[in-house]
Amino acid sequence: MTRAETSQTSEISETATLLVSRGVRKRYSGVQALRGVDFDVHAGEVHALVGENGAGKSTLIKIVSGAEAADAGTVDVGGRRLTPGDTNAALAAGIATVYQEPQLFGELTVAENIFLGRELRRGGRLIDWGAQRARVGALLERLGLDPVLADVRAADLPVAEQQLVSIAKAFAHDVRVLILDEPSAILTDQEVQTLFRVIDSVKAEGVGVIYISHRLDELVVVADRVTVLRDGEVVATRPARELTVRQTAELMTGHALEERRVSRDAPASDPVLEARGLGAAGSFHDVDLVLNRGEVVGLYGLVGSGVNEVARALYGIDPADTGTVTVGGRVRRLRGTRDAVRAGVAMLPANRKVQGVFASKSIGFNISIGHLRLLSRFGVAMDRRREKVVAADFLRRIAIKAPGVHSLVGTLSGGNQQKVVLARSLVERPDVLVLEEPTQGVDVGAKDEIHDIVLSLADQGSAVLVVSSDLAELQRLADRVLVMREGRPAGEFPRGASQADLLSAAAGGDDEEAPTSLDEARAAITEEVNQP
Amino acid sequence: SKKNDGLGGSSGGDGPKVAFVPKVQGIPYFEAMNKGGKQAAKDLGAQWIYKGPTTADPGAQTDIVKSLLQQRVDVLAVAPNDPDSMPPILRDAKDQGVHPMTSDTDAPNSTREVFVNQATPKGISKALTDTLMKETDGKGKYAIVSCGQTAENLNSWIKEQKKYTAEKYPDAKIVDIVYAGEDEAKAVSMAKDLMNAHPDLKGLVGECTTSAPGVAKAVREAGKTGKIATTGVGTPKSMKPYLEDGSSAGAVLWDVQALGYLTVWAGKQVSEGKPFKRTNRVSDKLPAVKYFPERKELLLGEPLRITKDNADDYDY
Amino acid sequence: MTPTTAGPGEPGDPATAADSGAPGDTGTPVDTGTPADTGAASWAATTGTAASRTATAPTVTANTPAPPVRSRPGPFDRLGRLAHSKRLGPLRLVEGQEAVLAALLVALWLVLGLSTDTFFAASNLQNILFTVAPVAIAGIGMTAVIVTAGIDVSVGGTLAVVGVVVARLVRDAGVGLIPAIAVAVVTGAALGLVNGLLVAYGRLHPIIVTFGTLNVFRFVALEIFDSKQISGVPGTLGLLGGGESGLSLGVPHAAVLALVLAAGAWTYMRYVPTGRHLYAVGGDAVAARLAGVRVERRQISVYVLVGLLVGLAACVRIGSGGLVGQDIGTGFELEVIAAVVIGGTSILGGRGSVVGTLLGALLVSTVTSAVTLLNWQNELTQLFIGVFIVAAVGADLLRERRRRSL
Amino acid sequence: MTTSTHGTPAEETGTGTGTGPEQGPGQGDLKDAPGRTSPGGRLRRALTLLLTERVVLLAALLVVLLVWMKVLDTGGYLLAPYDLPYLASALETMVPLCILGLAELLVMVSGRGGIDLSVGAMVSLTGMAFGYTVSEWGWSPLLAVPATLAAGALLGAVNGFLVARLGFPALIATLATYYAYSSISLVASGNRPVSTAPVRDLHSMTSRVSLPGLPDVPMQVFTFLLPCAVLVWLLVDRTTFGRKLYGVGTNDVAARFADVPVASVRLRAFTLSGLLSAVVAVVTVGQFASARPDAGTVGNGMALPAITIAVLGGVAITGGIGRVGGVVVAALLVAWLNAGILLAFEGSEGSRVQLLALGVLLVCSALLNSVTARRLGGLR
Ligand SMILES: Nc1ncnc2c1ncn2[C@@H]1O[C@H](COP(=O)(O)OP(=O)(O)OP(=O)(O)O)[C@@H](O)[C@H]1O
Ligand SMILES: Nc1ncnc2c1ncn2[C@@H]1O[C@H](COP(=O)(O)OP(=O)(O)OP(=O)(O)O)[C@@H](O)[C@H]1O
Ligand SMILES: [Mg+2]
Ligand SMILES: [Mg+2]
Repeated sequence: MTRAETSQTSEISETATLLVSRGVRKRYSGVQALRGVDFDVHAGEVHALVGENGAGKSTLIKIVSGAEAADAGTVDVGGRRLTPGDTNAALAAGIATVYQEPQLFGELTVAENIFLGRELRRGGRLIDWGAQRARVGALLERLGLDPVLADVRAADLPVAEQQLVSIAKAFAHDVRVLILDEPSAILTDQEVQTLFRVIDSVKAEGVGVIYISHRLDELVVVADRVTVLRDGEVVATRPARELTVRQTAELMTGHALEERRVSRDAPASDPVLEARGLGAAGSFHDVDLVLNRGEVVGLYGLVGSGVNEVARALYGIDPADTGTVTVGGRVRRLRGTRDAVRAGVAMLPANRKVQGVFASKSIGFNISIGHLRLLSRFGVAMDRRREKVVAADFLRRIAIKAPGVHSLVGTLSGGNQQKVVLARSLVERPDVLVLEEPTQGVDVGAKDEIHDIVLSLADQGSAVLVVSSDLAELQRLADRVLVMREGRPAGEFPRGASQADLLSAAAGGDDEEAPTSLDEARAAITEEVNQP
Repeated sequence: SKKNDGLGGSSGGDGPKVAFVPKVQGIPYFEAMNKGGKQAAKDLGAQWIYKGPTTADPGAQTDIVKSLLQQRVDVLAVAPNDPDSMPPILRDAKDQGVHPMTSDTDAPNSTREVFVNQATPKGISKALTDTLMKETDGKGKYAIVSCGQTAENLNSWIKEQKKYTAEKYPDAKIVDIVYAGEDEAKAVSMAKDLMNAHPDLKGLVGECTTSAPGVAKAVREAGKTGKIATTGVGTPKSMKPYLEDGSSAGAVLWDVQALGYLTVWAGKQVSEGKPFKRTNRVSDKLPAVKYFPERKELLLGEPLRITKDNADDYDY
Repeated sequence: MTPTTAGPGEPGDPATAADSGAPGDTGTPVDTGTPADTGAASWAATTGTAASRTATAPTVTANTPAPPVRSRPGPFDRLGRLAHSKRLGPLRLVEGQEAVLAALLVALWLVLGLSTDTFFAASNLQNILFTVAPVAIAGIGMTAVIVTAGIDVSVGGTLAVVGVVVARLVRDAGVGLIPAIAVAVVTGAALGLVNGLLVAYGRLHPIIVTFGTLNVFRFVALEIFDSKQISGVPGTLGLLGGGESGLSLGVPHAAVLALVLAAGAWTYMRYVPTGRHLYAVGGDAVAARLAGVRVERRQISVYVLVGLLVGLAACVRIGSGGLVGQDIGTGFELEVIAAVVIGGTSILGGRGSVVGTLLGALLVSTVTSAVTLLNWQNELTQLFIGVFIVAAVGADLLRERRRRSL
Repeated sequence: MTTSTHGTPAEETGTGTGTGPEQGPGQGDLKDAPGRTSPGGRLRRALTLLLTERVVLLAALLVVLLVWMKVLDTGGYLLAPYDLPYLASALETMVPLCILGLAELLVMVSGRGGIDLSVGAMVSLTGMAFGYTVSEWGWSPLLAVPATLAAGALLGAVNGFLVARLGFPALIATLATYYAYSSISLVASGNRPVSTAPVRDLHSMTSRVSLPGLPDVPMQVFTFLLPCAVLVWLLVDRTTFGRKLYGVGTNDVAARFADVPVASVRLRAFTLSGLLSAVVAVVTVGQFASARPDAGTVGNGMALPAITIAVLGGVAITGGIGRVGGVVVAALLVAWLNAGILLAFEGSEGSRVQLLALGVLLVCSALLNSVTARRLGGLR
């Protein structure tokens, strides 16, 4: 249905076209991931690729970068056809890819990581450490990183910095086509801004950029053209200026967006969880926090503000050193997850892949693993019948798209994986639910569904704490937003507070920051989405 | 070719099937027994089966014994790696009408009908000690490089050596016993350790066929030939180079082929229900073989002292 | 504040990036001229002003430091400190586990030197060095294998095959030193190639492959032995053996060979690109492939390397001739793997160095020799080896844990 | 519409709301095999299962082995009949191998490079403990067996403590205890096996039992192997501990977030491995009527064969994957193959060919699974 549009746009300027892919098809066992995709990138443009989870975005770029071989179709760069499934051919053609997960090698230094596979050599054979370090220093600075990091083991870096380093890696070589697959998922706004500046600068050099993101607001700022994928097919390729966020979302999901405005009455003061003077050496201190029955509380802060640590402390993963936590009227010592679970606290961790899923196991396994006492007889023998009933029930209730409870979680799309992990934290209907980045890397459709689940849980009387770097998400979900800065509480805002308020509280109130382009884009989008 | 159509994979003509299970295949010692056994089977009219494991492991030996019982052999002779673990399976053999025997190493508490012994522990330890003491004038410190830590026969020889040395050579002393496994390289290195640990060491004994050449090699490599005397239980061919250059004063063994020969002969006797006499004439080459009814033991004779003069007489 | 950061700004602070968009900064403004600028009822319209879009970073070629920013300490300061505390000098020889092992060895040697008169005797040191050589030589290759997240438990089988082939050649065919070593190396490498191909193209877990080939190689060796042991092997390879001809200036050639090979491997794994790639393959083979590392080639090369080195180790083992028995190499795989893991190479891949392996091998043979020197009951040797493994690795774990909690 | 040639669109949207019949774990890759209900499809499915599932492949190989051996037998190519009594007696060898394979299963499934090199040394040491309690202290076996099992659990717990609590890599920890335990066993016994009358009487534990219509089967199959196999199967497949074990082995960070006590699960896996080693010690002492200080370490030792059996049975060294059925079938296959080879070759050739056969079996079965899994699809 949309072929016509696609071919129209692709004929705009063949001369400036860097990369052309035609009729790309790819089938994984049982899943047709791509069904004949035509896609191209011009020099000096940012071509955004959007679509729901599992639409085939990553598959397409894997084929372009040679990480996978297509079943059919071609990829040409600068008029030359690429050998399918050959990463080296793609690299040689100037395609640099930043994959969805940081692909760093912990034991190698940052500099080595950046030059891995294409080392600078001295005397033809040995690695030229000095030259590498010099080049890396400049690259790191450009991405807002300290050049000293060049000699640090990658394993010693936090994830966000690892992501930046893997972006730096893409810039290290002569790049003609730069592919960024959800680079921003784990970056803060500031880091995203830096990234955008760098993207702008390479664009100016004539590099073509493929940009994948679920944060549609970013596209407003960065994209020149947008291609929407749905179920492995291109449904539209249009200049970014011709598309509104709302239209994009509707193209992605294939149906009109419903009215989504949350209006909740602020719940009555009925504390379920009360934390007083909570502190942990090196990460946060003097944190007071009250969660009321039926309330959704947002917790917002920049990198290093300690919000994630507070969340983890409430779940007993990294226990607090000082302070008291009262849950359900009793003072609790949360020394481990066991204590937290006993007290009725559940948690959805931020990093789905590492902290959330058991990829090679079934959906049923993934849900029941957190509730073995409940789903067993005397805590010893598994009650397999009930286990199945519970899993099947969740499959239906929160609309996990999978053939059955025996499907392996690793074969599901990101959004559905996230729903499985969320299901695990909901099974015993916790009194307190702590959510860390609940919709990171999740498409708009699934995101709405997850938001609905969270709100309905609150309506049923649970207290929810949402730690999120997505301000729009906090605005929609939270009855109150607590902001932290440098390990300390830095303000509390009721529902309806503007993003600028939250951001300035988080970034430091002393000198007012000008709102960034991203902030402005967001504010505008929120307006737009809320007024159909 | 078809295998169960008569001969059953054995060599020799008709007559009783005599099977022998060595501790391990592929070492010259047991291969020499195999040779003697084959010869005997031909001479005496028996079928000879020789089947051994690839490692000196009681479990693997048991599996082989089971497959031989399945083959319905008439006589089953075993050189057990672990004497204590053989009785159960030998009892099974007896229950199935097979005549169990032991050869080379005994399983004392078993139902075996006869033990074909090569030499007594006393005889072996006496020969070893005397060979060494002749070189050291009956005095000085010496050490033993043994092999498997739990090898029953080696341990009994060592016990006798200690006793005999204390009685006969009061000025001599065993200062250390180390275990190198069946590994010649390790025996060499441990022997060197012993020489370093005891600068006044006068002699070394290699208790088995891998450590006997091992200790000699260590002495040769350390340049101590003539200063430290060695001996051990070794096969002629492997000892020959060391006997020739004097790094070994002589080895102690017995005629292994004759032992194989005797095993077949004894097997034929028991399968035909013939009793042993006090002294038996087996063949022209073998000396008169003594039988001890109280121990149900056939004794090949005195141990053989191998020197550079007679080493060439044997091809193993 | 990070002392090394030049310029007025604090490039490490992410806030820099946010602020640099403000008008009047010193960055080089570039008009991106993107279509978005002209949009009306479009994203550009909702984005606000064009000014915010054009506020961009320096151009690609300009290495100018980022513009000035406010001086609030940002999270990257902490990172800066982290950087200084954890910088890896590319030239540092020992680190982590290796340092612990070296300290433990020196302590052990001092104690042994003081409590016995003979530990530092030339003959004792020679013996230790010679005994450790085959394990060290094979261990060098094994380190490379384990760094790629592989393992080779077939080295005992390889040693047996090479041992019997070479022993028969020098005894029965009277082959000379150089051809014998060449045959050993080629045979070992060929067997390694079998492992390498199965691992790289069969995509089997190395432990499955090498458990399988261990058995097959042993079978092959036994068939070549042909129910005999090889006795009377001449000292053709004596140059590498434990006798007089294997010594120069009192140092065993085998140990020198091990040291030279280790130095070569160390240089390769540290300074040569393909050597560094071994760490990447072990860290994450898929990611390495995406980065352009030829994963299959690297995998094959390490198994060939270990086979080749086991071939050399076999030459050392049978060096001064004599007897080559059928159980040659039994348990060799465990000795070699022990040396490598005691030396701090991670069995999960991606971390390790041959220096640690040499020290690990040295520790085991020092302990073995010490028990005899001290005239302790010989059966205790293995107990002490076990205890020292726990001590060496435990000390490193403790150190690592303290480092993390700092 | 698409121009797809790959079946109907409904099939292609694999992650759609399928309502097909429930499938067992590990069969997820079959969910979209076309023509699920047609007879041809069923055949294809069976074939896929055979080629991608190790347990099924091994079971098929077992059948092939038995048929082939029977053919050789009737054709007169064997030295002796390959019959039921012989197969039954071969179970004696299979029992310790299988139980230790199960021990390795538990440890390997627990992940992070889990492996237990010390099982053989634990067999030696607990076997000596068993021998001493029975012979020197005169304990009744009713008391001595539980005491031995407790000793085994303790030795295993030492491994578990080093690995799970102190963070030693399993390979290093169990290598160290392998050395230590085998040394202690030799030193404590003065290198002497214990084979006194009370120990010899223990052989009755492993005598044969007659079954109507069947050959005599070694008693330890019923008294030790079956209980162990069933208990381990129940443990890993039907209990909460099993769930935790597979969870920890699959992703220990996620397990921690799911409130699974990771360290304690690993500790228990190693403890159970020690316990099973002690069971093998009891069986071995009974079978050989003597307690040997090197029972589990002599020759190649018991650890490498046990790991080989586990690996052949489809246990993944990377953790989280492995089934009891696979280990049991692998042990049966190896035991009966070895027994058959001894009848097929004259002289000592048979024991050499056993090595070749095991090696080829290991590599080829894994290769077949790996290649077909890539062809036919699967998670990896
Ligand atoms: N290795 C694989 N094996 C089997 N199926 C796969 C594999 N990789 C991707 N798929 C399937 O192919 C489809 C497209 O996946 P892809 O990763 O391209 O989606 P995506 O658009 O990048 O989603 P997300 O936004 O979640 O990253 C999905 O249904 C996914 O489950
Ligand atoms: N041990 C450390 N040494 C130095 N710097 C550290 C250390 N630990 C953390 N940091 C820095 O502080 C930051 C803390 O990040 P953390 O995730 O703990 O905070 P956060 O507010 O929860 O951030 P986010 O919400 O983005 O995840 C890291 O990104 C890193 O830059
Ligand atoms: Mg993706
Ligand atoms: Mg945060």
